[in-house]
Amino acid sequence: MIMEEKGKSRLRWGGVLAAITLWLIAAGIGAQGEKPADKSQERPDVLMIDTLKAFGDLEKPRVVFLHDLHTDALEKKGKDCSACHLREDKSGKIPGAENLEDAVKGIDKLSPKFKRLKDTARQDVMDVYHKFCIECHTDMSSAGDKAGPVTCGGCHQKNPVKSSRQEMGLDKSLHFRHIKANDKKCEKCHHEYNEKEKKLVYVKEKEADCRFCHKKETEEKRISMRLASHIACVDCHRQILAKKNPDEKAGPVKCAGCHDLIKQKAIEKVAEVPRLERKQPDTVLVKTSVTEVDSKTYKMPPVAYDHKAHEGYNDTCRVCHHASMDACSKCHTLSGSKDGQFVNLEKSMHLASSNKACIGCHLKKQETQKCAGCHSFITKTKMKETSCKACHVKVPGEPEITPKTDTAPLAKAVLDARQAIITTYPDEDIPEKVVIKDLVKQYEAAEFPHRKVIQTLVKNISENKLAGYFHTDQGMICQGCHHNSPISKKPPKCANCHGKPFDEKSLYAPGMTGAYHQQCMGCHEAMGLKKPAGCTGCHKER
Amino acid sequence: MEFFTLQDFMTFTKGTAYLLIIGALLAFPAFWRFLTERETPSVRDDEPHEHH
Amino acid sequence: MISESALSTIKSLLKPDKTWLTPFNIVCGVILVLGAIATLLRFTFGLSAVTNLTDYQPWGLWIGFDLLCGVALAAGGYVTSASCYIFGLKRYHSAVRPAILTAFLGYALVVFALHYDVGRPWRLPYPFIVQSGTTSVLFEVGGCVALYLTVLFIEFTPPVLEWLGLKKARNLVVKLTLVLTIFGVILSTLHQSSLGALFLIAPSKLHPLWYSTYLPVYFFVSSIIAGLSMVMFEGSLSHKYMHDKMDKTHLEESENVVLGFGKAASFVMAGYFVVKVVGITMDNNWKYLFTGYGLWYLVELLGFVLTPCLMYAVGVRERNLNLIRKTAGLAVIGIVLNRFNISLIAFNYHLPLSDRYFPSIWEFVVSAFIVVVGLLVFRFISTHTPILYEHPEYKEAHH
Amino acid sequence: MSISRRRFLAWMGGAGAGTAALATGANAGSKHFDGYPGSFGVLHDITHCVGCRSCEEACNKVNELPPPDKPFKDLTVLEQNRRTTPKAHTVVNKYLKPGSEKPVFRKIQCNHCLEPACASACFVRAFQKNKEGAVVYDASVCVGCRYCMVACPFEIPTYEYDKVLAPRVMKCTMCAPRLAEGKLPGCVEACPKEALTFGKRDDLIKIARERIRKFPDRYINHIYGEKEMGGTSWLYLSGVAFKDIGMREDLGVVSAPELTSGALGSVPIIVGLWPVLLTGIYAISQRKDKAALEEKTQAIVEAVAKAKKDAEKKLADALAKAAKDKDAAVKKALADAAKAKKEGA
Repeated sequence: MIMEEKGKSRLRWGGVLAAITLWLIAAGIGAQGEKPADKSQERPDVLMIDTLKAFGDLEKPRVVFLHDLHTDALEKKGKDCSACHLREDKSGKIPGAENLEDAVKGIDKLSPKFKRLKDTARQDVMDVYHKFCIECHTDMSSAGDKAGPVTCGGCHQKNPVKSSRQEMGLDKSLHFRHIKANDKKCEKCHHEYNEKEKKLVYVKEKEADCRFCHKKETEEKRISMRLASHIACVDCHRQILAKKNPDEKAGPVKCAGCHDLIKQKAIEKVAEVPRLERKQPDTVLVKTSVTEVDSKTYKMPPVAYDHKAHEGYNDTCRVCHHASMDACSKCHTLSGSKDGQFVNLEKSMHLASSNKACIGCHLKKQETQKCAGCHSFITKTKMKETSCKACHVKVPGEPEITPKTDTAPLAKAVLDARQAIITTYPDEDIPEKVVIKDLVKQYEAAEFPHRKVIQTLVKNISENKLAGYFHTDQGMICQGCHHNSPISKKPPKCANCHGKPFDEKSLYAPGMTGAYHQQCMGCHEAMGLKKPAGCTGCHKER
Repeated sequence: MEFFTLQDFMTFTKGTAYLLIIGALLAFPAFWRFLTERETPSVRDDEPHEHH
Repeated sequence: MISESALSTIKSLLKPDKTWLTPFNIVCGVILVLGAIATLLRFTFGLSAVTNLTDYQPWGLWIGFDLLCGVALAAGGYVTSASCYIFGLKRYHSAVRPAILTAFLGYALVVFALHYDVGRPWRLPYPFIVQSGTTSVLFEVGGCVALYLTVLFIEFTPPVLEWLGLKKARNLVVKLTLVLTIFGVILSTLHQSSLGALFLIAPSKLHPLWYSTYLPVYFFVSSIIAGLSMVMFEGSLSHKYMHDKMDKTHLEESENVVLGFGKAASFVMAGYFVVKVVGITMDNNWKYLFTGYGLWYLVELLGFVLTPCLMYAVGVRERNLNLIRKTAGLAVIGIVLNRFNISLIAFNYHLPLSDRYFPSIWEFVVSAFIVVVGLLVFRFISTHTPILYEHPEYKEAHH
Repeated sequence: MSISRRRFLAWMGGAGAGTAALATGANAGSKHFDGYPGSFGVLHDITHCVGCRSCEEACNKVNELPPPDKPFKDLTVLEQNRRTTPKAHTVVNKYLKPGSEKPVFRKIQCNHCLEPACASACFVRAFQKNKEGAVVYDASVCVGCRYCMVACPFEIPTYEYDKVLAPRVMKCTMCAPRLAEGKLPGCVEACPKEALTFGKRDDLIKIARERIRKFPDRYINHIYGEKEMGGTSWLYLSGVAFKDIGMREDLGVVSAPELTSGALGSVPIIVGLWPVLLTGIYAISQRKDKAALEEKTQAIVEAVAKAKKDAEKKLADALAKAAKDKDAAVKKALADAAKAKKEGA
């Protein structure tokens, strides 16, 4: 009896031990943490159906809907958009698109919503989706075609498909192509809301960027940018397609057409984009709105700004005009205003951290390889006094400026007078070679092709107008390496500041060797130079 | 005695504390004896006895 | 492990003919031989020859099992003697001696095992004779263990002295019982908790679910559980298989012991469970419960704390000694599991699996070796000296 | 402060003697220490490091460590992720941030904490933070418990597991011996790009701040080691998040000694109060026993007394009865006598 008792208990112990070992393994696995999510395929046409959010929390996971997949499937069945999108009747007219209606007869614009015009109530919307989706899916499958799911879990699930959707917008070239296609009928797209007449009207030469009004999310009286663009663009493209006119090119109607990276890149570019015709100024004298102060009290001469040139440099107006087409000083007043988020005029022009500010944008330009070699060593937090003069140039004759003064010609005068030439000292004044003997213990002395380097640097930026304005001084280019000392033909030797490393008297200056290596290697890296590589690239073996 | 690191400070204080408590450990039994030795040897107890 | 080998003790002792070739003796023999080899390797080729220890995992099975578990499971000594001599529960008296003996052997073996793990074992007394790092928790653990081992030794002498028939010495020691017991409880409180405090210094390495500022408390309280459970567990074993060695009182009392200790263990476990949950709450670690480690933590907390707690309770209500004894086994495993989690499994949780540690076969061998040595010594002493029975000349002689 | 106190309270509260909390908890906290004034350190500007391994070579040379398996010129070793070993006090690792093809190199070695965890953990004081700022190790007392390795949050100390007689803990010494001679640490001296800046820790922090100020977009705005684990003598500047180059950002700012001070602080309290508590309990339990004993004796006495009383009562009754019978008999006798007299006359 005891024997079997013992046998039992041994079994139990065995069991317990086995269990423990299992758990140990389990824990080991647990220790591994999260595995990297497997790279699932990405698509540009991923839509999230979570319409019900408008009526409160979702009960089930939102549905991932692949739009192009459906469009293509329906196409094969000879169906078009109207299979899912209802015709808008006059009552539910889409702002800004009325005149599209008449543009092409017989084609009405369609509601962007699925099988309905309005989101009336939670239950209704839900029913719409459930009824029509499932109906269609069942029909398809009964017809023996590949069809979508018909069960709750089939649609309402965490879908691995990731969205590769790219933001879309009109760059200069594409915008121009639309101008051409619509032979300058700007009103086809551009409009603004007239408070008095409570309707959308078109005002010539007041066209602005869609995004100024159409924000990320729909606000009352303003549909979101996304909605607006899809109604306007896609509908128009559809209607042109419908005309089946061979010599009339139509834009994309499928998601991928606009939002797929590759397709985006493939969009045909116009080489020479003529300037926009919107009566925008060629030149501007950037100054405080004269109502605030008059020209006598200006601390700095106002800046002559080449508006026309900058139109060329940038792809859209909103690079600078980020909120409206008005003059900067309208919101960015001298002391700052709420409309300008209290960024005052001075900041709005000089803020190094903002690409919308002159300096912020110009500093970004310094990061291009040609400039980075020198500029990656120059702090961006503090400007040289000399650089102010590059923009703040006295108007010839310093005329008094009143609210009535037409300042554009003044600006033009300044700009014409200013010239961007990059100069440096004549070759004979530039030492051809510099021999660096600091590591002669280990290596041969290093020969630094001093003149050649300078010539290359100068050549690199000779075409660069912006650089031109800031490198007018002959000695300026030298400052790239001969930093922290005033410009001069004979700058002090490196050794004057850089001696033994870790000198408490000059905390912030690295030692000689460190300084050389940081400067040379840092510059070469910033300029993406592959050679010379390795120690012996510069220092010959002994 | 000046300390520059908490580490040194604690080495010192804990060290002293250890010496202290060793002393205390030895002292306690002795004190307990002192406290109770006048009581009748029959029971080592914490309260005076009423004799009967 | 203990239970395994204990069961085989049983087997061997059941054999009617006392031949030396009992399975138990064979198993022991094998382990002893292997252990001897391991010892040789360890002290001729160094730790790297026998252990899988790395620079990431400097403490392996020998610390996790031999030290942490060894000390915890030897807590029976102070728990029993305290309940008998301090709390005046005389009816547990018969349980004291076996408990003391196990404790003494336990600690002796812990120190023995340390000689394997430590790089230069001959320097073990350095902290107390050469240079003291008083800011180290380990210093305190070392001190207490050393002292407590001495205390246990003295506490354990009476049966030996009785066996040797040295009345005077024996009576003198018995006089000291109370003082020794109090010392024992103090020292145990300190080092049982400090074993937990050892890990306070590595919050970045121990998984948040196990790391807590309460670690010392957890270790102390769980040591009480371990002590009670161990006494019941091995009590039941020796009760079954060394029956012949036990006298009337011992047999009569053992039932009380099991019921009483079972009750105590159940309630202490309830408290332990509560403070564990409090720990999670204080550090707001709920979110971790749903990770791999979280589940593992729940296994420990629910499977090896809450479950035995309730099983004990049921056992006590229904006076079901068998259930209580089984539960004791479960509780003991629970303690071992907890110590393993803290020192091996949840330690270095942040490292990739490739850098994690798993003991080498030799490490297991040495641990088993030490357990077997303990068993044999226990068997020898308990069969030859009045541990399980009272020496005829000293009946009713405790203070 | 609050941390150590909370830890302490937690522990004492559990142990059941929260009373003395403030007294001892304060030990670690209320005192503040800034480390040795003017102690040295090294600033590692990770943006400057090019992974040339010159530092590794120099370290190997000045510490007379065994030659590496692959020569220091061989940069392929950078491909796998390495850590310090008994043969290498310092290693340079290469990190490729997903997305960018520009590798980042980071040097690993002892950070020489201001409050070293290893020193706090060592029970023979084999580790010491010296006034130059180096955390130095004395093998002549080391027992080899390896608690220092458990304690080190940066996983720096390594152990000579293969040595039998005199295994040592191995780690960077910040070239303390060289510093004593007025030389630079080997790695710093060897770094061609001055990615390692040696100097007074306070100055290094100034330098680091200045670099961040001048090049806000080159550096992330954090000096690693200024506060981590109570501060370290080695400091780091980086252009990418430190966690992306294998440096833990979750170490916290509490120094190692503070982590254990609470628990250690409660030791004397327990030794002071447990004897009182336990003896108290003992005494009470004794008293209970005695009380029980007294009750028993009392009961016996009463029982005896009662028995005696009953006995006496019985006796008395018996005597009374006997007396009655007697005079009844006398009367009768007299009556008879009288009767007999009448008949005779």
